[in-house]
Amino acid sequence: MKQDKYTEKLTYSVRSMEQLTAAAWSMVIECPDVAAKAQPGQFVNLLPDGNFTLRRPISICGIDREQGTLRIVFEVRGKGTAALSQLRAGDTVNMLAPLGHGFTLPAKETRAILIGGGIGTPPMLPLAQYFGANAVVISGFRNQDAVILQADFAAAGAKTILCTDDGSAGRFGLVTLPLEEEIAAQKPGLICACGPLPMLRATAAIAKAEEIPCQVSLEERMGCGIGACLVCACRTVDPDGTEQYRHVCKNGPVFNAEEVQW
Amino acid sequence: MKQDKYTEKLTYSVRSMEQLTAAAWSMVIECPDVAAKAQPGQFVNLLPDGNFTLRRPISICGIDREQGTLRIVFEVRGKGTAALSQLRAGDTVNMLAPLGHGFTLPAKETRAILIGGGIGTPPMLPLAQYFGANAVVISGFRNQDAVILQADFAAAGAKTILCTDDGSAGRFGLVTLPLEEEIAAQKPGLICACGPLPMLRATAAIAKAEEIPCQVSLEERMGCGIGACLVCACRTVDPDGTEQYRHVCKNGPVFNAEEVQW
Amino acid sequence: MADLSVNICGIPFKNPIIPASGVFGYGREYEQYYELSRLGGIATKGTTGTKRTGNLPPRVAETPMGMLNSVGLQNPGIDAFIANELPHLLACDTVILANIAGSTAEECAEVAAKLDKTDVHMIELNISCPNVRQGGAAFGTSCTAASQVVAAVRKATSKPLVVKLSPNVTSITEIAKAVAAEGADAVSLINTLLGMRIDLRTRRPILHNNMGGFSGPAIFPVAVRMVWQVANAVDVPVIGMGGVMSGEDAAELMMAGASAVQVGTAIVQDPYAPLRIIDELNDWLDSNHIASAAELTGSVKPW
Amino acid sequence: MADLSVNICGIPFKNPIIPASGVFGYGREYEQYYELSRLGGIATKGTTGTKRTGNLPPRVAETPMGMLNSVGLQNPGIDAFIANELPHLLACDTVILANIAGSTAEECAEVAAKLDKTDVHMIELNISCPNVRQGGAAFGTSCTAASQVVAAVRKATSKPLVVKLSPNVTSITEIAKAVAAEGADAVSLINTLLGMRIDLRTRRPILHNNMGGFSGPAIFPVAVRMVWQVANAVDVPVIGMGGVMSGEDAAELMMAGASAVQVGTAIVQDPYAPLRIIDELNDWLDSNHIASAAELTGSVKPW
Ligand SMILES: Cc1cc2nc3c(=O)[nH]c(=O)nc-3n(C[C@H](O)[C@H](O)[C@H](O)COP(=O)(O)OP(=O)(O)OC[C@H]3O[C@@H](n4cnc5c(N)ncnc54)[C@H](O)[C@@H]3O)c2cc1C
Ligand SMILES: Cc1cc2nc3c(=O)[nH]c(=O)nc-3n(C[C@H](O)[C@H](O)[C@H](O)COP(=O)(O)OP(=O)(O)OC[C@H]3O[C@@H](n4cnc5c(N)ncnc54)[C@H](O)[C@@H]3O)c2cc1C
Ligand SMILES: Cc1cc2nc3c(=O)[nH]c(=O)nc-3n(C[C@H](O)[C@H](O)[C@H](O)COP(=O)(O)O)c2cc1C
Ligand SMILES: Cc1cc2nc3c(=O)[nH]c(=O)nc-3n(C[C@H](O)[C@H](O)[C@H](O)COP(=O)(O)O)c2cc1C
Ligand code: FES
Ligand code: FES
Repeated sequence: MKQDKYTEKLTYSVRSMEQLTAAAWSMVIECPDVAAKAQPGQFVNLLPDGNFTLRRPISICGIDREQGTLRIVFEVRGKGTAALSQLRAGDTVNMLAPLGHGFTLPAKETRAILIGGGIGTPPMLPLAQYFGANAVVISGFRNQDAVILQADFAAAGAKTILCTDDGSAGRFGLVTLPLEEEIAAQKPGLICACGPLPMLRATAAIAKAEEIPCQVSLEERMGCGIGACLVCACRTVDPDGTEQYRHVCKNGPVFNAEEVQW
Repeated sequence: MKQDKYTEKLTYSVRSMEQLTAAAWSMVIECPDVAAKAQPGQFVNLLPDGNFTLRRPISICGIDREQGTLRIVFEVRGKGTAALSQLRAGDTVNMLAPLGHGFTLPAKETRAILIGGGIGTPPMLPLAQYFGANAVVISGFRNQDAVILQADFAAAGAKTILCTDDGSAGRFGLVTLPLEEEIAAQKPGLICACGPLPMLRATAAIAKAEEIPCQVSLEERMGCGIGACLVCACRTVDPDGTEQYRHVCKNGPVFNAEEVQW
Repeated sequence: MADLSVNICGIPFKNPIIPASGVFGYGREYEQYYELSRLGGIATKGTTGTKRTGNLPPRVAETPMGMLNSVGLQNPGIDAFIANELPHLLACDTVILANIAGSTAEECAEVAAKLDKTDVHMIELNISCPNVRQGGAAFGTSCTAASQVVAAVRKATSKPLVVKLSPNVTSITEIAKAVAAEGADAVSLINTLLGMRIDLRTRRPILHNNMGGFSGPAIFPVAVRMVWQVANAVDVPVIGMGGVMSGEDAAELMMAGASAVQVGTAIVQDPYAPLRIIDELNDWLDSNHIASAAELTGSVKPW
Repeated sequence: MADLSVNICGIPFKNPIIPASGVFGYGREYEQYYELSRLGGIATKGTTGTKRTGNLPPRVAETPMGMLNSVGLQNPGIDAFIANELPHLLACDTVILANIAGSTAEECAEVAAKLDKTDVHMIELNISCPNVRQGGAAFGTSCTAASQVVAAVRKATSKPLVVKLSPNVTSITEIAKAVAAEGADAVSLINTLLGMRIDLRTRRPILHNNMGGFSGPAIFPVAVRMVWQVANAVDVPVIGMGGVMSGEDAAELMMAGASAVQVGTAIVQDPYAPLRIIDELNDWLDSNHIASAAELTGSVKPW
């Protein structure tokens, strides 16, 4: 990595690196200045070493202000995340963070249902830690081999419900079934969700029908990550019904479900 | 480095790496198959790690058939040689070798004057080892800080004459003065030279005037390094006077001085 | 410390490094990182006569040492720009180049006329925008259309007019000559090449627009070539851009003929890129004992 | 093991990977590394009517993920090619595409006529060569000149005729349609972009020719875009190339519309590149349960 005074500002140390599944990695980054400001739902934008033009956005999965660290959990999808998965404790990483607009949190006492699908589960962890025993975390994965973070959710004191597409771990099927059961059991004050678009769409539809406030964390391919280049567009509707493009990196990644043009 | 069966064929281990001066490095590469065939004057073509499109040609400075190793000595000039200078013992390097047409050597008993300028000195070492006490090695450098390989030449049993442009080590001035003195003292059967073009031109002129066979190792920017892409052109003259382009990577890098259109 | 100042069309720049249109928004997002007054200038996001929402996402793809974008000129329209963005920009103590575009020559002229009444320093007319009258081919790809739009805009403003050229043409020198003949005070180049990438898994183009603008280090050799060709073909100053990532790249474009250099993709990657490039240019000049950046312009010695 | 065979203009290829013209010479240098029969085909170094010595060195420069070359069509002339190189190539059990060029339509036709009498499988006419009659602009940059040279060559041979297009044009589809109308049996693209680099220390262009042909991974998105545009504009098969470094890149160009893929710069970097790319393409097809490479051609689903 080039070492001039500007690049130094974005250069941080990897505190630890742990492989969670065949594809998923957990990285803890030493970044006191970032940890001090970071909020649940925000993301970091990492420039892998090698010939990459664009940074890779990854949600924040843990904020430790005392240790001055952030934790991220990511899955190897392509070349960029593959390069990031090569990093080890002591290596440096080029990171722009914290970025974006996170979750807007009501009182800790609110009953909150947190829904994560696949690699969308990591941003739910800081929320589970916030709501503690008032949180129900429903996570869905392809199969047993892809399951991550269940012990962390339990440690946060949340009720955890695990689903897999093939029933190889936890309940068989989609997260929307337990969601409806939990709503029926006791209507929550908030639903938060992150994961594949169909899952978010279904969750938003249920929340709307039940008139429960719902916040979703969206993904879009990004450039600058700070709201200037306008590539990360997402179609939204204003309360008055006018459609417009807002930007996942700045106006989001967390949006109120009603804002989103599904 | 990508690891498929084809890349493996070109992947070798660095046995050792030594810094000779502020800019110059000496690398020993484990490559029994290459060492078995390599000839003095040939070169290796190295693909540095990172986003490089072209390989970097470096002359062979040592051939150890018993150890199965080659030695190269190179100076950091730009990004490619800078990347190569980061390699350490145990690292791997992508190398196509041995390449090119080397020196055509008369009997070991021939009195040979070997002239190296700056980073043109390394290919003279295998020649000095071949001719031993019959060799006179005249090396020229910018200044004391750039001097390399003098102990190696001496260890080969050659008479060594060192010149620097500023007189900070050895004799003050160009290599052509000692060359003329040595010729005057005893006419050699061969002159070999590698270094900056003006030095080669002057050497070739002296050799021609004195009617001494002269072989020069030329440099040109390269692509494939094996004679197919035709980018490394060098103007030559056939004995019948017709000019044509030949190719440094295949017809050279060593040419008879009379072949070259100076 | 070399003298980094340059002068283009009578406008003094502190240094020749200018964030390119479209990657810097209206500068606001970058103020959290540094003071905009450190920049040579700022080329603002392309502005049209009325608000544009832009293209459907995905709007970005990565390529080897480059990127594609298909933002589609999303912008709030010229009135909102003048009302909400320009006052703040003009208070930033740097040269503001208002980048404009339109689907007709009249739209471009109307936008320019509105800017003419402001204190903006320069107008940069992007002629890569599809010309609706001529069946959607960009103004910048035919000499006739280019001349026509520049003539219309020239009438609408007495501000220094920079015309930004498209590289997707057989002969960029012909276009450059045509716009200079119509009164362009300077030209800037290159805008993005046209590229495409496909997602192998879904077999869909990565960009929803199928094709998009290709920028970044990959295109640098095309930028050097076109800046050199254009600087030798016209008498007006050239602002160079395309793949500049370092101070040395900036020096290379200046040697090729550029009086100043815009930086796009480098900023998408790293918000500090322009400051780093200014420092690197200064260091390079110092270590080569060159007193002034302006000396570099056009100093290449062709064979 | 997927079925890699493809068929272009009635000629069967074992696999769709073909070393591109200019990087493979006449194949001899590569025989020390592997048997040429493993290749889908070989496009030979561009051959002209008479011997050409080529341009002064330096003839090569590196760029970010790319390279420039200015070899200048150094070749021994068509007679020497037919006498000394072709017999050996034809004994290699792979499809031989004889790449030809010339400064006039007559020269190209004459070269084609000589090849017509040989057993070469296909002729690839490079129309990026400067046309001396039209003031040095390449044949490939105007529809008229392109039509004229293709018409002349078409008359001279009944061999399958592939016309290789230049990317340095405003509309490559217009040129493709023009050459298809004159009887080209296929088109191949892209030839090199035009680029330039400058040595900052000497302030000289790195290439003695000042400008040169720009190839390599950097240009891949332009190749994908142009292959897609041309495949949608003409009915003849398209042979794609430009920056292909991996089996996935080859698959992407095929999805964009290519029936086969040529590989240039990758071979300059690594003699084994074509074999690696064949293997990677096969592996990619297998792991995506695609039975045949030919299925990929044009399978992109645009938005
Ligand atoms: C706000 C946000 C938060 C995210 N949080 C996480 C997380 O916590 N854990 C995790 O594993 N992944 C997360 N992702 C997805 C992650 O960014 C992509 O998987 C990653 O960029 C893929 O890069 P690659 O180089 O491996 O893939 P490649 O396909 O090689 O990437 C090529 C390009 O495509 C972009 N790209 C590809 N897929 C995506 C995608 N799904 N979203 C955005 N850009 C993409 C890359 O950024 C890059 O520009 C998040 C994405 C966003 C937008
Ligand atoms: C046959 C031959 C033998 C050589 N032997 C040695 C040696 O033993 N020790 C040594 O230190 N150097 C040697 N060189 C020079 C060495 O190849 C260059 O210094 C090196 O390629 C520079 O690469 P770079 O990335 O550091 O420089 P950059 O300038 O960043 O390189 C950019 C491009 O220019 C080319 N290039 C730059 N300078 C040269 C040059 N002088 N010759 C050829 N290509 C160049 C590079 O290969 C690359 O393509 C030899 C060159 C040749 C042709
Ligand atoms: C995301 C993005 C948006 C752009 N928007 C505009 C624009 O609105 N107007 C314009 O003239 N150029 C626009 N450009 C082109 C750049 O200003 C610049 O000409 C081009 O990117 C080449 O420079 P670079 O390689 O340094 O990025 C845009 C480029 C990018 C990457
Ligand atoms: C060194 C070199 C020489 C070339 N010579 C020729 C040639 O003689 N005829 C031709 O049609 N194309 C020639 N080309 C162009 C290539 O065939 C190919 O079109 C181009 O390089 C793009 O592919 P690539 O990016 O895979 O290299 C040459 C390319 C290179 C790099
Ligand atoms: S990524 Fe640049 S605006 Fe969102
Ligand atoms: S480098 Fe390719 S022919 Fe010499």
